[in-house]
Amino acid sequence: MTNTSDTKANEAEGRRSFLPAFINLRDAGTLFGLALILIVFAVLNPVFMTAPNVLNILQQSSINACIALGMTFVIISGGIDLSVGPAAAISAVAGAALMTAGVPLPVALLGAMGTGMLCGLFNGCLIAFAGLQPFIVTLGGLSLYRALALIFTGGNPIFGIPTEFRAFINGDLLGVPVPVVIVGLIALLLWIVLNRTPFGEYILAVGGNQEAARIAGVPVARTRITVYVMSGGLAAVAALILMGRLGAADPTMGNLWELDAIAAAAIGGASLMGGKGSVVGTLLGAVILGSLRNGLTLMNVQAFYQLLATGIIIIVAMLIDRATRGRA
Amino acid sequence: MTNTSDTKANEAEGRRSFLPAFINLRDAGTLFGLALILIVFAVLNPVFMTAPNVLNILQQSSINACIALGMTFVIISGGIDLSVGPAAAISAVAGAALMTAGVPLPVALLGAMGTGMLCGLFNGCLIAFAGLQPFIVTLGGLSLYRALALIFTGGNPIFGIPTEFRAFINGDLLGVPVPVVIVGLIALLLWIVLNRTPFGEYILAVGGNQEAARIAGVPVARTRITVYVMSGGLAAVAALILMGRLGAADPTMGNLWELDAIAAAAIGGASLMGGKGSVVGTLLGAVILGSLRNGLTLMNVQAFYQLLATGIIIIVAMLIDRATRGRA
Amino acid sequence: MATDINRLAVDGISKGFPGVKALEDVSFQVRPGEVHGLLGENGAGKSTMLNVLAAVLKPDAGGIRIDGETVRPGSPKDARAAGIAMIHQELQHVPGLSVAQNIFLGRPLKMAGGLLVNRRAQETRARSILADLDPSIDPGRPIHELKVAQQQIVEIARALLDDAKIIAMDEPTSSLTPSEFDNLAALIRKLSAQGVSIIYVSHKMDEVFQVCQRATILRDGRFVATVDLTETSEDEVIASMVGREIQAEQHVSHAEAETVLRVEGLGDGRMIRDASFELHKGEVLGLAGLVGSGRTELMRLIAGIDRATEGSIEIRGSEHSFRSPREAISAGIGLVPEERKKDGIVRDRSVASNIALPCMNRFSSAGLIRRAHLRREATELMQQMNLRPPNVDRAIGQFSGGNQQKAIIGRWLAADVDILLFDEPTRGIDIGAKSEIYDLIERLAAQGKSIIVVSSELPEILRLSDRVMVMREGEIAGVLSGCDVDEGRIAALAIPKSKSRSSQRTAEPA
Amino acid sequence: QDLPPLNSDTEVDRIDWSQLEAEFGPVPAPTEDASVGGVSKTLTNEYWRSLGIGYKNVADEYGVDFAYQAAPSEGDQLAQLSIAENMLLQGYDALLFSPQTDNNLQPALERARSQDIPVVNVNDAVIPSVEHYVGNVQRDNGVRVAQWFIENTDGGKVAVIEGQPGVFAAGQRTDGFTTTINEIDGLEVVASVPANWSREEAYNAASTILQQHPDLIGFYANNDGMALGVVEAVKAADLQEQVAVFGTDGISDAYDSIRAGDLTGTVDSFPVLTGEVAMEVALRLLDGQDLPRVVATPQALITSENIEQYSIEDTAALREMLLAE
Ligand SMILES: Nc1ncnc2c1ncn2[C@@H]1O[C@H](COP(=O)(O)OP(=O)(O)OP(=O)(O)O)[C@@H](O)[C@H]1O
Ligand SMILES: Nc1ncnc2c1ncn2[C@@H]1O[C@H](COP(=O)(O)OP(=O)(O)OP(=O)(O)O)[C@@H](O)[C@H]1O
Ligand SMILES: O[C@@H]1[C@H](O)[C@H](O)CO[C@H]1O
Ligand SMILES: [Mg+2]
Ligand SMILES: [Mg+2]
Repeated sequence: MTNTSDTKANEAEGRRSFLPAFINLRDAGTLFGLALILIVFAVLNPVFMTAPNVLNILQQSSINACIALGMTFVIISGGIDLSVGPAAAISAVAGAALMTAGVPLPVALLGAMGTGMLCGLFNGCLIAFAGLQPFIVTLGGLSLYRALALIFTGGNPIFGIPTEFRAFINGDLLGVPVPVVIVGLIALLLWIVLNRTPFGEYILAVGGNQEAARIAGVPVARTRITVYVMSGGLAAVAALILMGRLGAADPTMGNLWELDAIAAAAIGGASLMGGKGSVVGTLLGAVILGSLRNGLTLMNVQAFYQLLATGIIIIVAMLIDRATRGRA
Repeated sequence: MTNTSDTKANEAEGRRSFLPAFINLRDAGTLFGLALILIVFAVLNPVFMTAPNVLNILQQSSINACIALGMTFVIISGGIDLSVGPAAAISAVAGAALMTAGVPLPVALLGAMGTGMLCGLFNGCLIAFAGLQPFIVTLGGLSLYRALALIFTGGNPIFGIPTEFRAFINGDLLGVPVPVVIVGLIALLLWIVLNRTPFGEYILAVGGNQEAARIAGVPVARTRITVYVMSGGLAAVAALILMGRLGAADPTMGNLWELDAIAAAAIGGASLMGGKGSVVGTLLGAVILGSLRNGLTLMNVQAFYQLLATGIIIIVAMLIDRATRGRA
Repeated sequence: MATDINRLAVDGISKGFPGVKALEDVSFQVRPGEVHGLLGENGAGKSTMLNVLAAVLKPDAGGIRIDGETVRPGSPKDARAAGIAMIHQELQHVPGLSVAQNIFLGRPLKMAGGLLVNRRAQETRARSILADLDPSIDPGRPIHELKVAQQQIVEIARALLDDAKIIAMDEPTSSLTPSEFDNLAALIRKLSAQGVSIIYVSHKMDEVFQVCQRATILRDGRFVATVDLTETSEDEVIASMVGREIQAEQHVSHAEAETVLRVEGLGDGRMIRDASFELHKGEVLGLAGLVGSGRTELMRLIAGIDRATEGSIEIRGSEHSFRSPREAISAGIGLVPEERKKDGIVRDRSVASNIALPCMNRFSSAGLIRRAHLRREATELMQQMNLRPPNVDRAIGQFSGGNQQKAIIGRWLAADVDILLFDEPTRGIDIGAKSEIYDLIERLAAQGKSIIVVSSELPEILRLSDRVMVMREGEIAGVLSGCDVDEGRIAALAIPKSKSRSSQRTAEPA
Repeated sequence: QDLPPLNSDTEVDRIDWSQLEAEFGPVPAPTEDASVGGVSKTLTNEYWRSLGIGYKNVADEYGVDFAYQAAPSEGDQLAQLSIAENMLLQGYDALLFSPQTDNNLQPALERARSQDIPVVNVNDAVIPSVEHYVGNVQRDNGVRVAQWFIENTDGGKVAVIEGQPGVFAAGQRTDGFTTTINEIDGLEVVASVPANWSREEAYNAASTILQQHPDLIGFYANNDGMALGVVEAVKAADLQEQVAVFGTDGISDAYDSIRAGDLTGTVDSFPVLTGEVAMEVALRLLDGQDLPRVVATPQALITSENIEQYSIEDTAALREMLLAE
């Protein structure tokens, strides 16, 4: 909204001319921000840029990236999903309950996914059919799903996640941790969905101009609902990954995930006004936040100063990004 | 944006026909939601509707109301302020430090207010001048101000708030607790600002259509900055009230305040798309949340079920509200 | 019932909005292959009618038949499936998407078993549809980069996509130039020859008479008559639209010698280069040029909306360099923007609030807005301008486009600025209101205001202007005054001399 | 009335829980309609639920009307204050507070005082002006783990996973551990980072610390939930043989983990027993007994060596064993 039209034009020019198809100028700005952070930490700490630590960062960022990808779709459609953390928790709890009840693993995984998607469906229906504001619906969901997870477990984590599942999640593929591979594949799929499928266009259209989309015959309600279902499903995926890594499904899982996810999406260029956002950008945003946390821990920055650095770097990353996009 | 034009028309008609000037149809919906909650609890629990408990509810709602009023202005202008809690904390800490340093009370109060407003100014400038997204700027502020408060105090609360200040805040005026009176007066003032001053029109215009407002000569940057300064200032007021009540300034003060405040504003009819919101509605929203918490505690509902009820009631309140505004 | 030769029959449609009866029991018929005008003043209910046909709105009563069959489309998509396509008055596109994506929005061409969008096919198809209308539009370009006129053409292209039986066009030419209209007219004839019926809404009578065979006239939501245009005169049609006579006034000059605005070497580093001219007290300066010649950009520079990179603006002898519209306003300059919805109105606020925005101080004392005073003054102002419905407390977004425009003009009258810049002031405005606005402009000039009118309608320029300035490719190609002002000379200045952009100023005509 | 600000760890006017009966006799029977309310930090952590079970055990035993409430989440300070105030309105005879911060329940405390309702601050954050405190020595949690490292290792690098910044218990535990470790040559705290009581954050922080210090020999986590996250990180890095992991609280999952040979140890502060003691203190106060300001509750470092000894479901038996020590 605040963009001058020339910025937009520049962006579009850039998009067509000198950058590969899957990355646009906006993403290049984010990439630049990431590069800067990486360089700073690499200079300050020798361990930071070693291969194992880079994999470590990717692995640590993978959960936030997974959630943030769902968030990106919701944000592009003009909504927001504050309930991702509790949706993850309740999915984890459902999945773990099934697993420990001896249900075959694939069924348990589907059960977890289904639970997350059901949360999303509930959000989506209230938003699309009852016409409630996404922020407030998912704020309600934030309490609701958390409460259900806590009530179901009595507040206790569920242990006893099958070892084969844990081994799978903690394994790697050609040296790349499985969670990173999973989220990478999801991101690829979502990139195609957003940029190459009718549904992707519908999302952009609904977020960009809902009325125009409706008039053009875009199934607005279905589109809006679907993004929340996706977000819920991705929350479940994140929950399963985390469950595999921690060996427990904790009903308190996912506290404040929504903020991290929104931050990753926003750093990656999603506009909370809707109609704008990028899969690549969001991934970069998640990695920026992950690197930040990792770097500060490596340097053993004291708790209060870690908080300080986080705040400063979020703002500085946005400023750099703004500057590289060439606005005075 | 999601509104059909019919609804808007209804609203506008209603506003002028059968309701007093300071309450519009949207607010009547919120009022109805509140009434329903009050009736349910009054039936279920004899203590609920007693005078002391009603004052208790108002007192408990006053801090959230104070924050939510600032949030309402920010939201109407098309923004959001996630940093209110830490802004309150740092204001409290500054105020308390001045008070315990023996500075005259009014100066200390001004110092606290100034600190909060400075936080708002920082947010506002980054948003209005650097063109960053409000969500991400204030998310940065959330970490930043909290860190500063923690660093300044070393993480310890500051005790030794002057007794005359504490006595004032804990006193009452004709039986009404002073915090309620203060927030009531502020609300009155803000109602006038929103509905009767040029600045109020500017906020509504900027939130409604920023570019059109700019072309019509509205000082857009100044308006946008001012709402954040107001929000910071009101966070400081809330901090001072709480400080008076607690007798200490805690650097961890204000945790999660932003969510409660946004919930109150949204229940009260503010649209996170900007351009819409109401002072009366927000007050009612804060009281709805306060009554809810109070009623559930009185009925000795266990924490997990309280969470459940909170989630359900937020959504139900919005549904009722939607229904009373006459949409299918 | 006699044999139904009608393609479309509209039977007793009524549609009310709170406080307004937008349509009351309207019936008319359209024949196969007919181009049928739908005429009426602003707020007469034309758009509402078309929106009902396209199922964007649900009627309160009445129904429609296509080829004798009753149809009840539940959504725009249903309506399109039933054979009704619509071009909307307000441009309805999605900013981030390309031209082709917008054209195919809601019904993409697919590939890979329906999973993926076939962008290439969409762009090819879009290009072939656009070829008839404006081949310069690149279907791959993001739509928000296009000029309004081009966006409108995209809107038209969208309606042509499916083989509709009926195409409802709501002011399709409101931002098109005459030559673009010619393209459209040719296309309409082609479609009508193929048996497609077209419902054509426009305030431009010459166009209506050129393309339509018959026309239905609405007034205040009621059916007035369906007339055969070959047997009716323009004046008769207008009279039944308006319900009164409209006499064409002649231009009277009120220009004085005093120079109010002097623009010297103004440029923005992109589009506008070295613009220099003067505007006198009480003068109406017409600004003509082709679409994209930079007229809007120049006005935006003067109004402080965009920043100038070079040159100076002098008002009554003192130099200004505006950093915001606000500064320009306090120097006495007001702009009525071209894109009303985007740059003009705050849609959820009342007409009164929209009027008061630039001059809040005038309507407040001791820091408080004097609502009663504001309402009174706004009502008075809007009565003069014949706002319909005459309720300044209604949200401006609920008014018809023409009435919104009146409110925006009213804004600058209330602000009492000395210099008024009108960018396409009568776009989408009915004949009655148009003459009201012309009168108004003349009255303002008589009061000593200085006025620039940007318009793509030459008759409008000729009707209003003391002098005419013509822009070409971002430069001022020349200024015509007195008896030099005629269509031929303006056109000669406006049309670029060669394909390659000449950077040197073309010589003034003799 | 004007009490000096309380530091529960150092207050001299204290008594060990084991001495209560000897000094003040058996718990006096409360009146028929006595009622006590408990306001806890959160119920999302087993620790606080266990505390409530302890309250309830004693309340049931003496026929006391009892309600236990908690804020919806740890850190929702105002919600906790509202709950405390609302409980006051309901007319409970005594209140057991586990405040989220040192001061967020201050107004409720003051109102209770004005109504002569005894308030016992149970564990964790300490209201400076509170008259009665029941709980363990927070700092001691960290000290005990530090001592284990001093006694059982030949020195090396250790790291701390902290709770939420600014929370009393987190600060005290960290300080106790770090100070004790740093007094010893050869042992060094090389990293101390916050993980906000979150298992996931603890996992991530621990993995990162292990990148930086592959030769680390131990972690101390400020609570058990985080410690269990650290354990997984250590396992994932395949450093179980080398790295010892300790938690705090003694929740059942920690016990299970110790038995499974994953977690090295935890400092159990016997939450159920603590709750029982706190409720007994409340009943004594209702009876008008003049108790010392601080009643210290037990804590013990649990490792695989002594775990069976402490794995006692029945608190009566646990009491007996602890008293016997
Ligand atoms: N969504 C709406 N809500 C309320 N009133 C409306 C709405 N849309 C149209 N109206 C009212 O219905 C009447 C008819 O409007 P409509 O837009 O159909 O007029 P129009 O003939 O198309 O005018 P114009 O020539 O200015 O486009 C007007 O009085 C208008 O104010
Ligand atoms: N065919 C075109 N394709 C792309 N951009 C164009 C085209 N024509 C014009 N433009 C751009 O439009 C801008 C100039 O338009 P401007 O609005 O000033 O013209 P105008 O004379 O006011 O036209 P209008 O009558 O449509 O308002 C320039 O930035 C120019 O680059
Ligand atoms: O002190 C408590 C407990 O020890 C718990 O483990 C986490 O929350 C802290 O506040
Ligand atoms: Mg119309
Ligand atoms: Mg123009």
